[in-house]
Amino acid sequence: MAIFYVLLLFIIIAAIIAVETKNLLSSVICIGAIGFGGSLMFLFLRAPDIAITQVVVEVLGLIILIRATISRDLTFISGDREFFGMVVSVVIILAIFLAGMKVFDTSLPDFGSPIFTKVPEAASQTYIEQGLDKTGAANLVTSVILDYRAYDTLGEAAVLFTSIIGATVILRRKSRKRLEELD
Amino acid sequence: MPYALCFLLFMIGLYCAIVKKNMVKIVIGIMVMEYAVNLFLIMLGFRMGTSEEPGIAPIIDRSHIIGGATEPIQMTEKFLRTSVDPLPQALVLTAIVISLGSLALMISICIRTYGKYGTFDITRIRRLKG
Amino acid sequence: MTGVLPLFVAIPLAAAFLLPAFGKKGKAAATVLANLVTVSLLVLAVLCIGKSGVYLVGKWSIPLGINLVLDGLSSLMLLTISVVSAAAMLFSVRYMEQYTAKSKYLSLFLLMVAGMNGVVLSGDIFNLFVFLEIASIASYALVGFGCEHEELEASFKYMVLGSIASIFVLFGVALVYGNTGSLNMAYISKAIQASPMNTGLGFALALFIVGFGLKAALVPFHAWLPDAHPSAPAPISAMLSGILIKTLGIYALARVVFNIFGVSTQIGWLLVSLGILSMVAGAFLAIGQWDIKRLMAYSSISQIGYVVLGIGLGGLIIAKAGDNLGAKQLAWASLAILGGLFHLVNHAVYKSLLFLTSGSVEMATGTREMREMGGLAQVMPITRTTCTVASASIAGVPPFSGFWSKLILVIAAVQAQFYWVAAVIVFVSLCTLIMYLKVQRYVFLGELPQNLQQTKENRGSMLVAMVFLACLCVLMGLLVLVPSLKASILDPAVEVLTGGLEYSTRLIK
Amino acid sequence: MAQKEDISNGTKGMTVIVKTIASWVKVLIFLFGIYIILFGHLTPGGGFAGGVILASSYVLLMLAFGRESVEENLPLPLASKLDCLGAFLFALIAILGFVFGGVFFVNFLVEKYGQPFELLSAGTIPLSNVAIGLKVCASLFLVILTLSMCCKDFRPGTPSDGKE
Repeated sequence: MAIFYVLLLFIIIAAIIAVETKNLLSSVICIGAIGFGGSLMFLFLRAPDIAITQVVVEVLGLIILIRATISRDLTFISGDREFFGMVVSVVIILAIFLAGMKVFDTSLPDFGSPIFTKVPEAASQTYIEQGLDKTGAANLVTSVILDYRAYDTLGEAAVLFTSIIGATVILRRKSRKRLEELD
Repeated sequence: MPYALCFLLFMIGLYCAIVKKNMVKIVIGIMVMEYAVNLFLIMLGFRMGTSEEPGIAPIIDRSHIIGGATEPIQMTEKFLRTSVDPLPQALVLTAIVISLGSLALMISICIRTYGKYGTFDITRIRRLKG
Repeated sequence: MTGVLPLFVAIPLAAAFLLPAFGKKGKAAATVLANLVTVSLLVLAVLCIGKSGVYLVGKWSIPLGINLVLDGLSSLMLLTISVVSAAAMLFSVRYMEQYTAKSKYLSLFLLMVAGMNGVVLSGDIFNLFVFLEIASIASYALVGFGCEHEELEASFKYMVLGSIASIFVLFGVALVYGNTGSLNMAYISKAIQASPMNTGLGFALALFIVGFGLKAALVPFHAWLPDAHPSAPAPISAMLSGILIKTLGIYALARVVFNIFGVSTQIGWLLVSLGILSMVAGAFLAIGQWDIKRLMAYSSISQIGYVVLGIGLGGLIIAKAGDNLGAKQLAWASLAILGGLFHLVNHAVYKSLLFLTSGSVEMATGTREMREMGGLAQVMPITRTTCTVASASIAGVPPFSGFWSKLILVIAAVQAQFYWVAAVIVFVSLCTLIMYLKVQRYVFLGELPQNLQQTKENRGSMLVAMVFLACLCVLMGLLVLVPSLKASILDPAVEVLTGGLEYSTRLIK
Repeated sequence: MAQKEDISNGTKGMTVIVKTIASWVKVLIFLFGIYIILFGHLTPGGGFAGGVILASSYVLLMLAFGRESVEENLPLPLASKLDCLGAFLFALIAILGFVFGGVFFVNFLVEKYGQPFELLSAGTIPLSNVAIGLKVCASLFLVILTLSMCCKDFRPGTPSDGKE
């Protein structure tokens, strides 16, 4: 149990540094720390699939982010919004956070006893009981994403496809033809 | 309490995305929010178990089944008692892919904008009125 | 009949996956294929009118797998989406010749259509999120399609606010899952009815309202729309203003509020006040604009307000009556929701037509600044006529379609004794009339400036698309005037919303 | 600064030591990616994670040897076609489910072959994994390559561009 708190605190501290540091490159590196901390957290939360995916995605994401920042104008941008605006937004966000704390403490089931054990007709119970028999896959996460909820995965593939097409469209060299070429 | 810490992470990301003026910082804020939601989903499915029988990953090996080649396969009681919830893990896998995709698109928009304006500062990127 | 439901997603997705492989040489073939896809979706949507049913993807029974649900509201939205997308696709055949990478444009367009169809059909809340992301990401890329300064800036702004909205929705989904243990909308609704509403679900509802409100550009959350919609290419502006904000915003909000959580008095008041705020603020901001597309974008905010107002008013009446809901209150609520939904359809048609005409004007003159135009009525007669039809329609001039939906909203407000709401509706309608008179005056009437003497009317597919939508604008009034059309298209959609939580009992035996 | 430029442009590559090690490691990464994809239904991992690993082996090549040598291995148009192909294959599996099972995404092969815990089991799941792996690898490769090409092109033309 303690390990979760340690990791969560590590992630939160890394996030605060990533948000507040002036240097973009260190900020990006802190994002890497959050990602790897998160990946360790996933491992301890018994989600090895997610841990693997998180690590490799983190590597690629960092490369993409560093591509954006390296050898560019890294001079930090002078002070964020004026002081008053910053205080107001911090106060608003703290207020929402305190309201949210109450929500999380009262409504959700305790940490470590998932909801599907309490709801009699939850789908997850069926996945665990019959997943291997019905889909033949020993990895239940795979059986959920590629069989029970394969339609979601089609959507996911489409999202990736969309964003890649979008990125190549945004980064193309010449975007307009001259109007005279039309006729 | 771990849920609340997760929510704190979410709010840090939201703060960064709303208040900061650097385009890359805004993207970083959005990424932090995504991490927070992913972590939250996985936590929802976690089963602590007891110290003798801690929760296990939802991956079946041969010791978890009764029956086999001829009769229908059944899970052992122990597996049913300790396996964590596979559904949030599937959702998070999808969410991670989606966030990677939107990261790629966002960064390419940032790079292209940098090429046009020569800066990441959104207060200086203001051709549009209001 | 339910067998065709996956085709609404599968056809555009498969076509979109194939299109970028066509490359430069197959551009003509790609265009034809994309048009075939939108037209076939239109045919399918017409076939689905009045039908209802459930499709189990992968043969998994309801809480296990994902189900697609066709009911009155979905089929109304499907019809709207396919009409507007067919027209916008036809328009882009010629309009998009001025940009490069046309096959990628077509692919993104179809992905957006697939995403919207998926949102409308989905019966699973996480699946709704996934398809919402497809449609949004495609639209972020399409807004920045021109890659100029303004377009990139607008695209970035839109993408940041849109991503935050998506994450809010995802967080809401996570909270709902943590509280009910289910992702299927019907099961969530059943679980919420079984146990009293707790704070976690209330927080999730708040997240959903903010998230979908951001996607719908309701007034406190509207900052991105006036930049994003004008910056996109004209057919995309038409798609965004015409259907994207309605599908991802209004439809999803109505589904979640009415069918999953159940509408309460507070939520009803919240929707009504958001609606009125959007109507008034959008109208005031629009009047002062001189950029033709920016004016139309602000007017979209104002018109979205009408839709939310109608739906919220209906919900408010139902929630106020509570358990002793009489036939009279139900009739008022139905009328208000009918007005809202009919206005949604109307707005989809005439606002996309307005954006298409603005695109036609922009392509011919090379500017969007109204002060630099004038007298275009002489040189672009067809554009002028269609634009006048759409303007009259949006301003609520009888007998065009906008008049009927506003009339219904006013009648509903008066019947339910919200007299001030009726007054606001009439007032905003007058403001709308003023802003479109301004468009007519500065763009089409007056003197033709020297530098625009050579302007010619656009030809080909652009005109066909505009005339098609203009005919619809004239004929749309029939949807409420002819009882059989009303009974088959609009009434089932209204029943879905007034029925509220019966959604879950219909799906779970 | 000059050295930094070289790295970010990714044209010249790095030192001999890096190149030698990278040429060995890339094979291992590639094989590991393929393993992750093929055994996705038995062990942790799957099409998506495996696809990202395959893409990262290309990224390693790109960082070590420069962009041109990678483009010789996997040209951009080919990657773009592979991207479309992978996505389309996955959609095709859904459609085949419709053809053979009557419903989209039905696992029509599940009882045709294999026992649990064997490599060839679980019906369409391994096939879907392969399709997704192909798609993810090609598309991420594509986006990283495009981004690295554009790093050079989209610098502001003049120092005064956009600045006061």
